[in-house]
Amino acid sequence: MKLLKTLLKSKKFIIGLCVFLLLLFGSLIFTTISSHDPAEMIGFLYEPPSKEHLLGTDNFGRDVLIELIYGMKTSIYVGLLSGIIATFIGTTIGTTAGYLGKTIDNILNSITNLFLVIPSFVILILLSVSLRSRSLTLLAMIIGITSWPWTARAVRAQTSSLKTREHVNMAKLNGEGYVEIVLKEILPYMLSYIFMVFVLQVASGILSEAGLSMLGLGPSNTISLGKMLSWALLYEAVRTGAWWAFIPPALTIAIITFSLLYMNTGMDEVFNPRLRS
Amino acid sequence: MNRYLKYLTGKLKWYILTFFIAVFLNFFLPRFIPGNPVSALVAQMAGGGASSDVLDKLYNSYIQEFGLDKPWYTQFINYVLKVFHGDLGISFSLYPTKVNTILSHALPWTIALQAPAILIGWIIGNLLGALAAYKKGKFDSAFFPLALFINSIPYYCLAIILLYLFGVLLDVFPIGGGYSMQLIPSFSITFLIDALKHYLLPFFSLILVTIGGQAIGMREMSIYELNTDYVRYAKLLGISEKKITRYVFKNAMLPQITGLAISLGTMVGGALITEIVFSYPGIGTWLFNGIRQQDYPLIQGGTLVITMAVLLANFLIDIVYGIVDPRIRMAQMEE
Amino acid sequence: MGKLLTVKALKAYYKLRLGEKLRAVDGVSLTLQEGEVLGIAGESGCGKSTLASCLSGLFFPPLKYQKGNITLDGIDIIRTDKQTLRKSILGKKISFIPQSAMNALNPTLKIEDFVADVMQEHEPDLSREEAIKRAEERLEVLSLPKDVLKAYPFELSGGMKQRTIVVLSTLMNPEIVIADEPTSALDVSSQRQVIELMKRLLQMKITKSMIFITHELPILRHVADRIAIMYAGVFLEVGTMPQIIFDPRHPYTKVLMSSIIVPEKGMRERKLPLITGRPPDLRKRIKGCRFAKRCPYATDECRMREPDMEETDGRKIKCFHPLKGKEIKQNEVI
Amino acid sequence: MKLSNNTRLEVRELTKIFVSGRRKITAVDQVSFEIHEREIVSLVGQSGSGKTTIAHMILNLLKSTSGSIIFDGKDIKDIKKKIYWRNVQGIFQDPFSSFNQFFVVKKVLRDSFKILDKSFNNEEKDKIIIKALESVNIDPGDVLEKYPFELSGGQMQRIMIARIFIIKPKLLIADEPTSMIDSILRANILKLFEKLREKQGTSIMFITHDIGLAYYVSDRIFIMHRGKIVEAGSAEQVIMNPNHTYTKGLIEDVPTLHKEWILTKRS
Repeated sequence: MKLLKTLLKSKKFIIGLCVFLLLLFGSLIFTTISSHDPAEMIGFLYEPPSKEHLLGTDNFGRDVLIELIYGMKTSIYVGLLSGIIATFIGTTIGTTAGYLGKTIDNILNSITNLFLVIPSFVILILLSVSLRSRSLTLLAMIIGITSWPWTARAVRAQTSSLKTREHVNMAKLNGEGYVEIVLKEILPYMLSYIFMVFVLQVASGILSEAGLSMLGLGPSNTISLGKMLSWALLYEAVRTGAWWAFIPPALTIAIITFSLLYMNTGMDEVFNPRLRS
Repeated sequence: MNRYLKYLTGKLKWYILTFFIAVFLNFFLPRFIPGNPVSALVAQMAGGGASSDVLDKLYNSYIQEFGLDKPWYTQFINYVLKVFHGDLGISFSLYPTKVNTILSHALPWTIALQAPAILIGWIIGNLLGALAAYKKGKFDSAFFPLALFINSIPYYCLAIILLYLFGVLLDVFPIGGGYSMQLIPSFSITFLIDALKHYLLPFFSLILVTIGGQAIGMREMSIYELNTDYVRYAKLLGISEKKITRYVFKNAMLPQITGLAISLGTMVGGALITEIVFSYPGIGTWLFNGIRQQDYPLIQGGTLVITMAVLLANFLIDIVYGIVDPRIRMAQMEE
Repeated sequence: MGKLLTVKALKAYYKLRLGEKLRAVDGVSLTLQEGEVLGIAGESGCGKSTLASCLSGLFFPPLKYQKGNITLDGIDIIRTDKQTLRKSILGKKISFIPQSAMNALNPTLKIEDFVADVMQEHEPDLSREEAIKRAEERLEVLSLPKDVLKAYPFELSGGMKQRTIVVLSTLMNPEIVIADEPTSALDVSSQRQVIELMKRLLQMKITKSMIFITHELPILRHVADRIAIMYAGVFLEVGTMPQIIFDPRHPYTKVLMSSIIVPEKGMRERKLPLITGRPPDLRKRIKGCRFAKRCPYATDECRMREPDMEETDGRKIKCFHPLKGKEIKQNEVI
Repeated sequence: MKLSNNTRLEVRELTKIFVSGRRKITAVDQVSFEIHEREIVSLVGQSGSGKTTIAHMILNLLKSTSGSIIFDGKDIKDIKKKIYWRNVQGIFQDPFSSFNQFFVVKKVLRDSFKILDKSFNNEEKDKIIIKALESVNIDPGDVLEKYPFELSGGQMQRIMIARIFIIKPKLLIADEPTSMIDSILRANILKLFEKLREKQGTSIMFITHDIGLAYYVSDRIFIMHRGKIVEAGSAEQVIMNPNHTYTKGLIEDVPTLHKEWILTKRS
């Protein structure tokens, strides 16, 4: 509650949040009530924007605007799910390693460092290559599984400093166990930080999906913003000047990530007042 | 110095272990691919007209050639041995070209594209970031959101937009490739000018993103440093702004150096998609081709080169950073 | 003995996030004579450190100047332009020993490089070598090891670092040194060494006067000539060291003095004063005497009107009902 | 003061070695002492002397490397932690970080019932909490629904002592309990420790760097230096007639009101 109240003081956070929620709910509501099939070919190849098709058609003669809205939904879905997975894994590993210390810490820390050094995009490519069919959820899981190490490292550092706090000792003297202490005495102190990390993970999940899609490793049988870009490149939209096929998805990705980063900046200013000059 | 060496060998051991695990992943993951890439390859090579007898023979010879008939651990050992001899195998899709050959032709293009963009972008970005932190006020409040916006446009989106604006709409730059099709790579003036024309657009798309990211990082570090106790004490002793700025800049710079080393390390794999957008003949474009044609020697080779570059860069960071920052040097010695 | 430093009705506040003002220094006047050590004592949050940093005339944000004058050797510090202040006053006429010694030095700069920077700032013609040589001589005079110059800050122990800072701050022979809790992070033996070093600088006339800010009264007993007691942004009592330590008149000073616990004879039999409550919130306007709420002698008058600072017997007291009596009675409980 | 000679806690050759990488640091080195029933002792040392490590080992928050701690005749290794903590409790230096800042005082105090063997419903708990707060001179209505950051350091430390009035342990380890509290409020806190002993017969061990404080409150004092206890004895004897050179130097370094402190002739 206190957290929320302080956050609402930040203009940057509110602007970022509003833009993000607008895009999320806009696409959710549209895709539920509309009867359009985004894969339906309703016109010829690369028809320029017109009254019927506000953003024209793509290489298969599909309506770009409708694709864009569906693509936005999938991209945000992948981002949120991978963000949740990455944040969850990172926080669990980080708190366990940081709190328990010793051998368990050594093992978990080595694993984390390993994942930090081997570029996650490489693992992402190798994993995606190994899968013939890539559903959205599977893709989001893979992205989540490859992007937790930074979170784990930071959470571990914070946990090992928080666990020496006196209220943690107090909780021990009250007879509380490991899980209770982590949940009650340590996690609340990192909540703001974890939330910030989560927002960043969502943004990076969206970018990873788009990147993979452009490498030809995107989700199967689904429209995403990255796949729209990938089609536009493969089918010469750029060369033929069909700007409506790639500028809108590119800008949409940029706006989503910008809104998330702006939220993050706002939170950073609220939680780390030192940055306010 | 002895202890420093000890520290370094310790680090080295760790990197070697990491390398082995990376090789293992690299070898193993693509083997999960359902279906048999060789049959796809054979079908592709033979076209539609060959008899099943011919296809079978071709199939078996490929299986043997790539060693796919042996158990996986034998394949793995062979793979590791080959990797250590610098042999990354033979490409499926461009049979019988060696993966080494493909990648060694691609690598210079990637590095030539990335290294200058990272270095120059890093310098400009850091200067701008420090300036924003130092000037504050109007400059900062105009500069910061702009930098943040540029930084949050994914680099490949920016690439596409630039490509369209300057390549198609204004038609001042070529829209793809590293050089014109009709030219043969050489060190002639015509070729170099042509290559430069192809170079500028991808270069700008990369440098803009680097500037944005570095500037934000540097601004934050500088603001942090400007609020430290040592800056206040220096001010109280009458030290000039100029000197204090120098202190702050140096200390804020140290983490940025790591940033530079990391970007240089991830350089090989850092702009795969920019290359794809511009059909630039670097690692990214080849990896893209490999993925589309399920050419896994090529995919493995590409990802391995990327991983090795990152490991190497990280190791270099450990060495250099230990020398540059006295605090770290001390901490390392004590370990 | 002339007046070196005069502060008149100084007010400064911190600008808080929601536009609130925290009036940390709320009308302080003081004078510092040449050759004198003035102690400023008070508990955490009373504004004593803020007062110290005001004296530099720099007002680091979010601290803001509101009112009043600071005059040093006839120079109006607040209205002097920043360049002159920096070049000819800070570090040269008036110098500071900061509270957070642990972080007061640039971690990536060797002490000798900082020495050169400080001295060349005030004597542009000085070469680096000469500056370092002078610093070496200074260390020798004070019988401190010369090799600290070659060290990085993190290579020094806490006590050594603080002594180094004392030397750095006095390199230019400043007339006034302002020491803000210079020993509060140190153990007792380092504390004593730092304070002895500061005393020696005064005796050798390297520095002329000092303002010593601390919450530890037993230290002031040995260091200060005069003591000012600060509470909630103002001085409540100012007098000579013996007056304040052994014969306090303001009820707050009295409570403060009788709360002192030191390892000496009779201490175990002494009864300590039991008082509760906390100082007023400096974000709000305070009506009446600032100590009234906790003061056992407070009357309605105290709660309604703030007393003025009045001078009697060479001491100043801000109280309607000052206490009388000469010695601290051992068993007196307020 | 009636002192019984029954030993409450006995520490025998207690040692703690911290290992970090290849370096070994002996924080506590073969320390032995005992604390009697209803006794107040102080363990005095400078930072890094190992005094807090001892406190953590006695509180069973940290395992010793060797040696033993015997409580009421039983090695604490053989006592269930929950049962041990019913009998041995702690108060720490920083009242601000002793509280979980996300919970109100009522919740913090209710949590302390977890260690007791009897179960209480919230109503019963609150009755006991109110009584405990009154024992430490705090108006319950003032604090129960408040968050730690709305309270002063002195209030919080008194609430921590109220927690001890609830648990009623036989031994209390107080690690620098007044070092972050304004000196004019210190007496309040010290008075409460005295009350704990009078009312509940609690033995108290102060861990402190403040020699004056140790002298003022303790029956006996142990002086610690580099992991070892260099001098032990009654407060009067250790402080007024120290034997060990380290103790002598330490006491000399503390400024008092009536003895000259600065040796200006030293050069």
